[in-house]
Amino acid sequence: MSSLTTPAPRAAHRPVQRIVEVARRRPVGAYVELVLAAPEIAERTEPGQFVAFAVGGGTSAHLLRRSIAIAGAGNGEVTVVVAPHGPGSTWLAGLRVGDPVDVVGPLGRPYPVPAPGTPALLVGGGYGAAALVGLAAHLREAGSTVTAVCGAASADRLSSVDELGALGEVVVTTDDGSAGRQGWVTDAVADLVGRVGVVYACGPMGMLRAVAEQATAAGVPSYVAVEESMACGIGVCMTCVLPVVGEDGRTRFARSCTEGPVFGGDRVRFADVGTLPWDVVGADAMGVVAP
Amino acid sequence: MSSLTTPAPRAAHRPVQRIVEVARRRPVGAYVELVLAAPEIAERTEPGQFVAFAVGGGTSAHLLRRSIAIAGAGNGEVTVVVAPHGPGSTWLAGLRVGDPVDVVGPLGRPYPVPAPGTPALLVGGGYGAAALVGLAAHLREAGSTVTAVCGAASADRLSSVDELGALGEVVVTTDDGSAGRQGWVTDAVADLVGRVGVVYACGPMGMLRAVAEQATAAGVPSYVAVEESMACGIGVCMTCVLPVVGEDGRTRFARSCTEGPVFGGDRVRFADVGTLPWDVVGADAMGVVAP
Amino acid sequence: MTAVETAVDMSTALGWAPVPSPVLTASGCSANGAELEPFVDLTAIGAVVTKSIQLRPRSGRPTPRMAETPSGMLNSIGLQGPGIDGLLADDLPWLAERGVRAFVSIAGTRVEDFAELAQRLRGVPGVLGLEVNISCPNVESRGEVFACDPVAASDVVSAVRAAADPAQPVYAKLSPDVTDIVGVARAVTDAGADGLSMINTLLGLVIDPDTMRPVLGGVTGGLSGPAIRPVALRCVWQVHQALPDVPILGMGGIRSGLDALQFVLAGASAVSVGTAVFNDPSAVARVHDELAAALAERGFGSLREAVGYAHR
Amino acid sequence: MTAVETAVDMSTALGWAPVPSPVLTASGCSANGAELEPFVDLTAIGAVVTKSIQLRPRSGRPTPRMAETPSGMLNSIGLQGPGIDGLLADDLPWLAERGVRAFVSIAGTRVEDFAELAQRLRGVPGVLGLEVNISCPNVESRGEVFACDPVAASDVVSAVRAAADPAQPVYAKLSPDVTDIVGVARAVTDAGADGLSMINTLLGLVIDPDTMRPVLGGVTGGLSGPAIRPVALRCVWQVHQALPDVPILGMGGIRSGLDALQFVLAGASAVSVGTAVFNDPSAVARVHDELAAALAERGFGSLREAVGYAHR
Ligand SMILES: Cc1cc2nc3c(=O)[nH]c(=O)nc-3n(C[C@H](O)[C@H](O)[C@H](O)COP(=O)(O)OP(=O)(O)OC[C@H]3O[C@@H](n4cnc5c(N)ncnc54)[C@H](O)[C@@H]3O)c2cc1C
Ligand SMILES: Cc1cc2nc3c(=O)[nH]c(=O)nc-3n(C[C@H](O)[C@H](O)[C@H](O)COP(=O)(O)OP(=O)(O)OC[C@H]3O[C@@H](n4cnc5c(N)ncnc54)[C@H](O)[C@@H]3O)c2cc1C
Ligand SMILES: Cc1cc2nc3c(=O)[nH]c(=O)nc-3n(C[C@H](O)[C@H](O)[C@H](O)COP(=O)(O)O)c2cc1C
Ligand SMILES: Cc1cc2nc3c(=O)[nH]c(=O)nc-3n(C[C@H](O)[C@H](O)[C@H](O)COP(=O)(O)O)c2cc1C
Ligand code: FES
Ligand code: FES
Repeated sequence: MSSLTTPAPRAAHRPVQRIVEVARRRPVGAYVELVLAAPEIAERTEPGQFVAFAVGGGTSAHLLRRSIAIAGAGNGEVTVVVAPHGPGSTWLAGLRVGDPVDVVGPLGRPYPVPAPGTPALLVGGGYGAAALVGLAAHLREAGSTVTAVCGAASADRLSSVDELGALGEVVVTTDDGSAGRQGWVTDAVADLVGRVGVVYACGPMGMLRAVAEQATAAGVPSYVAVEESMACGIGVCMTCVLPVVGEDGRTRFARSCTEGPVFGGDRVRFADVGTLPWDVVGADAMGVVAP
Repeated sequence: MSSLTTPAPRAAHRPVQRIVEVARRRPVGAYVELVLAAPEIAERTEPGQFVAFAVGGGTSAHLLRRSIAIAGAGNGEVTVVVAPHGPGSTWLAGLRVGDPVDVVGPLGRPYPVPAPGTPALLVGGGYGAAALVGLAAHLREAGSTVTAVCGAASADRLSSVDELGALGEVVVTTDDGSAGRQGWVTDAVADLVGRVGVVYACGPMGMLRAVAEQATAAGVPSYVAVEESMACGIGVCMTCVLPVVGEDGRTRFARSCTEGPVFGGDRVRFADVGTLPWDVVGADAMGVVAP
Repeated sequence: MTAVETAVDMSTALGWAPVPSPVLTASGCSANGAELEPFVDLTAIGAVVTKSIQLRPRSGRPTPRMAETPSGMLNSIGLQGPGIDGLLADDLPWLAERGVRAFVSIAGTRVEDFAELAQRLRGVPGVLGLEVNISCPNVESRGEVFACDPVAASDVVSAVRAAADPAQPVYAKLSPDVTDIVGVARAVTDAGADGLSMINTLLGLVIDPDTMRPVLGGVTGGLSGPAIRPVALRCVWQVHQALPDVPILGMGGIRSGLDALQFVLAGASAVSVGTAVFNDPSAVARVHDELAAALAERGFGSLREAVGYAHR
Repeated sequence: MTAVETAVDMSTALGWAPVPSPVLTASGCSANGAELEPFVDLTAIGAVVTKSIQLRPRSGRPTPRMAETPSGMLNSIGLQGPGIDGLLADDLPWLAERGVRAFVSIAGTRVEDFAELAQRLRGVPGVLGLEVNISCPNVESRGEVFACDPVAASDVVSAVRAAADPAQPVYAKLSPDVTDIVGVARAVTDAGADGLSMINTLLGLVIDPDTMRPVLGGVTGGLSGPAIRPVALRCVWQVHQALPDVPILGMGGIRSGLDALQFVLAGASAVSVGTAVFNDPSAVARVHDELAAALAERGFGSLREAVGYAHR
């Protein structure tokens, strides 16, 4: 099977590391939106990239950076939407205006943009929708019509519906029906995928897999931003890998921080994430034999 | 040589552990004064006791509590004066109004009070003076005249001069002459020790030693609040010991958190702190032999 | 915390000695119990593991005796204590009067010392059992620590088992500073240990950047606290894997109920909370409650069902 | 930071190979260097210690490959890498073109593998020397790790020393998971090691409270970061004490210049910064600057004067 996608190219700019201040903070449903005064990161950002925060301040027992997608970049500011989950994201969500935070970014490869005018479907799960706002604006400028699907478990876990609505049609789905259509994003995607030339998705792995499979089945190229556990975010630790099919058709353990987080939806071997398939390059040296 | 002091008795109340809020915060020279809304600690406090704070919040790499003398207790509030030094005290000094902090107290033995009316000399070094304010008030109520000496390296490291001044005469000394008389507290103590019936001191170990020696030489009982490195503050870790002469005349490694921090100035073997003298009870089992 | 039905049967045993809670203090981290009374109901916890006692009173080492380290601490107390006479005269009666179970930690520098201590503790009221501290890196006689040599460790354990009250289970406390902890575990259980306490501190060092000398007078000290938890868990896992029938008292960096749960799942049938008590004097009781809630949330009806569950 | 005259001579050597800075990356914690370029002047640091390379390309282990732990982390990467051909074709030329010194870490599961790797690296431009990873607890062949057996460790080191370019110093990287690290150090230096890298990670385990199974597919993993710093320092101290003439590349939890200073005072003539890079990508350069300032403040004219100073 030949691929519908080419691997996402590197970003135009290198990342920087800065200690920046929280300029604004706003609770949004179950999330917290932080706006950082970070001009050098803002000016380098392309849609799909992320930043990595050091968490816990000077007394912290948490050494590893937390990766958060960039939900907006402009006017010298970078916006992120944080879902309080464990200690690190809870600390981030508790930052106050004026607090300093150490951030590295922009990181990762941006979403590749299609031929001008290609109609695009953007699918965001939970806070994942926030990461699609910059892309939507970018596509609109390039003449694409943008349709977005925002899904979440419940209304309070939706994000960026208004921002995406300003840039195109938005379909909302919630598992519990507390907002929009009851059901999963895939229900909406099934109706829409036939009308577009490219699909972009950001959200939990299960959703990415389903959307990528829908797009591929429909013969539409898709790009997904994966969320693998990352220790460094800059490509030096090798903790964030997943099996990805390269241009040569061979599968490698690719780092989702520097070779992703954006991958062709038909290149990620979702079913094999967390396993070591025998046909991954170098699996033989690990003692895994072909069946 | 018979002792001028009897060991300080236990406090009347047991400590409690509470998560309390910072009610007020005020920079005072090089220090920060924190007022905590902590009624259950305030009502139990006697002069000379201290509290122990957990530092760094939920993400902290710093496990050990930080001991801080109680500078005031009343109206449901406990006041402390913090000198930012290492990570823990710097974190404490950076707390903001409304922030929660986990505190255990009141801890340690209070200053024993003399026969009513006994004129008293209170000697505070740096932030140590803060810990004497409650004692000064207590002594005044019991009919003592109170004279205080507050000393520090420089004017910005003095504390509680006004509070002590409201309760008696205060002599100020600074090493650099930036406030009061230039010189050490011992210069002032030398002039005053002959006129009093008891001396109390709180401050750095070198100062405590000098003041205790002055008092003892003058035949005046003295009580000093020592500042030994403490891991727990509640008597369970045995890290905070120093050689103290007991009522039986034998020296033991006494825990400064539960058997102190207040000790008779003539009972602490200052010269032997940080060593293991052969005549400490149990030194023989450590292989130390009498010379 | 969400309200959870916590009707989990938390009872367990130290060897054959039943205890109502699997959460104990750790030797040397709660003195002999009394100081925790304002913060914890001592009769409700599994047991107070007393500070390792030797034959004679000991002053312990000079200060500084500790250094804070990232998520842990280094200590070199040198087993300060009243000696067995003091323990028998004061501390054990205090605990027994209140109905607090004591698990008495004994230490020595010669095999005979250990045996004599065990002998002295026969039939003492409230003494549930003995923990044999063969792994303390702080005692004066540095040389090789008993726990680092399977033969020396076995000699101590068999002498203690022979001298001790047959009603009192004997736990050997192992050091992680060995190439093969399973080998040591096997040797001491063959020598008669009824259970294993794991782990004691790791040997560590901190240099004071101001004096440019080791912080501790004894140069090295014992590293404890959450920093060492993954090492402790690994030791418990390996030993339970090799010796599934040997009861394990797990410890090393336990601070929360979920930490304790990890030890239970790895194979510990009881746990000690040590350094965390310095951070939170009510930690022993809190860990019990959190562990009970965590077991209930996961559908366990009893603690026993969860012991070693991660190996299945 | 206060302005301090930092005209300290920071030059040192790895064996006989001179380097302008005593601060290096740590193997496996900075990939092969390129990713750090946006954050650090790679030509100014002591060297890039490359990720341990084996003969063949390796996929490494499946995810999850890490767990965060208090002040540290557990990893089980499984030595993912391009194999020696890839390293020679891509990474080493990239470094050499830029004038970045490479200290190449080699790993294998048989003595001959190590020797072949050393052979392949003879005379390669920019390769300053070799670090022999005999202590990685993550390789597939679990059994006993080379580094835990003085004889097996010596076999590897003598084979590597014999096969390697005589111009390239050979450092043996030791594991702390042994009863007697001085014994291993002595054995490998007798076998021809020109220096020692200390320490590799400690074997640890974390259990996921949700799945109730070990987090890592390989069950155990390697513990690193500030949590282990006191153990690392103790190892450096003990080995320098016993073998004062053997150069030591110290590592384990170094995050600041004062941390690095502790290792230098304990006896390390150079240091590697590993896990701290994940927290701060500019850590290697920052540690150099902070160390230079700390040495100046303490009146040292050169790094060399401070090596082992705490033993005096
Ligand atoms: C490219 C990318 C973009 C992301 N964007 C966002 C976003 O916009 N908003 C948001 O709220 N979250 C986002 N996440 C997830 C976020 O990084 C994790 O929720 C967070 O790291 C969890 O840290 P913790 O301390 O709260 O939880 P813990 O579970 O305690 O974290 C423990 C460790 O695991 C890692 N980890 C745990 N979960 C994840 C995860 N889902 N992804 C990556 N690492 C994880 C942490 O970094 C940490 O090292 C993103 C993740 C990635 C990889
Ligand atoms: C009874 C008592 C009363 C005190 N009262 C005050 C006060 O009113 N105001 C104030 O600013 N400080 C006071 N201190 C000192 C204060 O506890 C220390 O400055 C503080 O613990 C240092 O912690 P750190 O993290 O800032 O420094 P670090 O040096 O990083 O601390 C490392 C470790 O050493 C311990 N430690 C370091 N210095 C001291 C010290 N001087 N005393 C005890 N432990 C120490 C810390 O608790 C910690 O465990 C008092 C200490 C004691 C024992
Ligand atoms: C200050 C201190 C004193 C200790 N004293 C003893 C002791 O006397 N006997 C003993 O067997 N272990 C002693 N230990 C080790 C603990 O019992 C425990 O094994 C170790 O600290 C690991 O657990 P933790 O991380 O919960 O503290 C001591 C530990 C500390 C921190
Ligand atoms: C993610 C990761 C990967 C590592 N890979 C290697 C490796 O390939 N070879 C090796 O010798 N050490 C490896 N190590 C060990 C480090 O080089 C270092 O010895 C150890 O982490 C202690 O230093 P630190 O605390 O500064 O990280 C690795 C460590 C980590 C955290
Ligand atoms: S997160 Fe470290 S390599 Fe990707
Ligand atoms: S500080 Fe723990 S016993 Fe005094």
